[in-house]
Amino acid sequence: MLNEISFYLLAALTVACAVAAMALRRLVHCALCAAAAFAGLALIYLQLDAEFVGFAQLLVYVGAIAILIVFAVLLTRGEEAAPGGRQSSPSWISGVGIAVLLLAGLLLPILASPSLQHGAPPAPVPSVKRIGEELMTRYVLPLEMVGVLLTAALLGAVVIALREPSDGNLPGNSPAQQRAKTGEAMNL
Amino acid sequence: MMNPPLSHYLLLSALLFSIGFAGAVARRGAILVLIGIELMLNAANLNFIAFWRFGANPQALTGVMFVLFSIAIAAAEVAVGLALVIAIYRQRKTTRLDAMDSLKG
Amino acid sequence: MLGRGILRGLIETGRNFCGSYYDPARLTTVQYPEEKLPPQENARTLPFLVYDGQDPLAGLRCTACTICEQECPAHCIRIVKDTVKKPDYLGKMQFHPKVFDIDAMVCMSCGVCVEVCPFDSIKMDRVFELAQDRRALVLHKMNLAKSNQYYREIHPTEAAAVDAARDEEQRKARAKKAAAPAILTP
Amino acid sequence: MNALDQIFVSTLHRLAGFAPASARPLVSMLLIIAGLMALFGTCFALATILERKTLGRMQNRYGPNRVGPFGLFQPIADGVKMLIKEDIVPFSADQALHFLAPLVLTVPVWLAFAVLPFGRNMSAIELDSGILFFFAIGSASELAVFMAGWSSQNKYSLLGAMRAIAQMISYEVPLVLASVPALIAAGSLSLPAIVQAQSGFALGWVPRWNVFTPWGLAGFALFLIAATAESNRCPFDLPEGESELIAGYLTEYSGFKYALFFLGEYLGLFAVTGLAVTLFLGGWQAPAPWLQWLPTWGWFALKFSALIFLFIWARATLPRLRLDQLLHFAWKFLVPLALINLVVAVAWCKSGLWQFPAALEIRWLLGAGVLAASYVGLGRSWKGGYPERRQYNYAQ
Repeated sequence: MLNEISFYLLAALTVACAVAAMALRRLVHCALCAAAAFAGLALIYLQLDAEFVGFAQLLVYVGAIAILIVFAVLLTRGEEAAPGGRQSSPSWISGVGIAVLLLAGLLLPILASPSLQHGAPPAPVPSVKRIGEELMTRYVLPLEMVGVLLTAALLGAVVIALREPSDGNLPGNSPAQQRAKTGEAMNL
Repeated sequence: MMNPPLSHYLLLSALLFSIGFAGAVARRGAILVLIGIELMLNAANLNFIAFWRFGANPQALTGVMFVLFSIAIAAAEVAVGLALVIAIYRQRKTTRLDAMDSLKG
Repeated sequence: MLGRGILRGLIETGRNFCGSYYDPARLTTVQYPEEKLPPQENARTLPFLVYDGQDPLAGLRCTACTICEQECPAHCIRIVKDTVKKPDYLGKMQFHPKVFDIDAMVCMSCGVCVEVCPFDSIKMDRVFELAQDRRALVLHKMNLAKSNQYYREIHPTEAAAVDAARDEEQRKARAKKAAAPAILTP
Repeated sequence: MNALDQIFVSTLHRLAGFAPASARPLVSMLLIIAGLMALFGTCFALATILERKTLGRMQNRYGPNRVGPFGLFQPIADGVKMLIKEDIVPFSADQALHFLAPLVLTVPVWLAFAVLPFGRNMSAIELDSGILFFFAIGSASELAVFMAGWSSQNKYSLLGAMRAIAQMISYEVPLVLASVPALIAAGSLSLPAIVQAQSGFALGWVPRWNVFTPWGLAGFALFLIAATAESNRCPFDLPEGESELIAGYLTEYSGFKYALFFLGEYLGLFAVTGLAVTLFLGGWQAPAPWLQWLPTWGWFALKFSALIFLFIWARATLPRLRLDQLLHFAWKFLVPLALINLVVAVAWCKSGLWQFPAALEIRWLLGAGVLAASYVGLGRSWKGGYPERRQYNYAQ
């Protein structure tokens, strides 16, 4: 009984935060509601006895991705100062409409098929050792590839977001400074 | 200690997926589209874990493995995506997607 | 090697911590209200008027010459002369102040009045616990007057020098007086 | 297992016995929560006064001794002062976030205590991946710091929050990397298993704690440095340095919310100290065979307070680091050293199978040699490594 109440509660919390993340006007609030939705999902994983995944989700999404999103929102704050036009694209009605159609398309088979109604088998004994062994034996290649991918993403993100001297009129890039950087004498 | 049936988890993940999709499609801000995509990814992860938990043989940790790798890749994706958004913002002083139409014919 | 400076710093504070329990040099705080540091000899806060003998009013050395009033940079001294004259320690007839006020709020304890006073009648006091609940910080003659013994207590060397000079002058004046009548009588 | 050692566990079972059978797990969990909150609440109060007194003693002065005997009622006075003070919320502040930030900071920190083993079978929940839970909860506090900085809507608190987040993120990497060797040695993520792996005595009297192995010593030092940075304590307290940015992200907070932030900071320090004790100092293991009759939670408390004293000692001695030196130090010194430490730890565990006589001493010397060499090598590049002269274009 406890499991069902907790599931419905968490589901409601997650959906509410997800809707808020998509619908709120101010970006920072959206980002924080998204973090709350990720945390709610992590709790649902715990409720599903997927302990390791729940904590990994909490660590990666709430600990890292939420902060990344929030930093990105802060770095692009010029936007909010000039709130030109509405937050959503003009044809947002059709967007939401397609989403509702998509939802209906997903719901019908789920509700219709009988095989999905059965309850849960006994909880598997949580063992990080099994996950470790699996990672090191069957999934060792994907693990290495994900390592390479993460490094590539790290370097790529830094290179893309790095401030190039040739950027627009940023404080450190006015022509006077350019000459100063290139060492020409600035006769003040 | 009855667990809710599998279909409820699938309903939840479908709902989350459609919310993420609606946000990604309807909203104009680049960062909000990225958040929408994150939500869709999370909905997919929830499906994997639900099927692993309700599946016949939970000892085969395929679902869990899939979700672990998907989380790692999603983190990489967000990092690069946000770096792109920041680079574009620095160039054009806006993150509104419909303003980024310089490739349009 | 990185970290040597940090270790030396840690050792020093560690010795402070342990030393504070047995080594007085490593715990120098004086718990003020309970323990008090013996005040320095040349400490000075506010001026006070010196009187000889027992009666503060009669023995007051001040002769209301108002030099200190004029010289005081902060102009915090106010003197009103008395009309009747009284003999001073040399027997000369001198005026005495009827009113001698020092505004303690204004006085900056510079000690100029002490230097310019020809009669050694105003000296610098050492008391610093002046907090009070009333706003009356204009010190009148009555609260300014303090005995010479008190002066000798708080500034022993200075008081000794002043007393020696005064006794010298008294002796010379008495000797002159003893010699003077000889001239008048023949 | 003598009675004194299990006194808390037995009282818990006796108290939980009164509840009906069905609600027994719930009641015992509530009792544990109440006990932990009471314990660490008083620990917080004591820590504030002991910290100020120890700081005083290290600076040749007494420290607060006016309120109550030896100043022991000072935390009560501070608490009352905090509660009485008016809780000012700036007009332009983001009301909801401003209110939520202290809660989001303190609630996860309370959760972190659930997983620490305070004594023999005395940990609230024995999670199979306990340490991952601990780090996941620890990383939630950065979001709270951002909320505090952002919701005050003023330049200084946002800057302070940015600095605090940059510092906490860049020091979370060495923190996790420094704790991985202990997991490798114990072969499990659950904290009670890690403490169990450190039981027993090598050569008859040396306890088998991780800190007595080369990689354990280096890992312990790295862990402590990263822990001071994670909890924004002294050598790394730039985000709330009074001389820097008023009080960083705490500027716009007053009254009870300010006290909550302080509670959060101290609890974060306690949690990370508890983890350091569990990972490297053998949790509740006794240091010598003939000392094992003392209760196990007593040993945990002793080591815990020793580490807290070490943190206070560092605070009394070390000056504050500038932000770029701080990040420079984390990424260019701690992370490489932690990686080398990881390699040495794996080599140590793998070489456990050597059977020839002086195997232990040789392994020890090898490990210590590699770590010392890398420390001195990395240290040389760091010593006097002031960042290159910054060119101030306007100031010329």
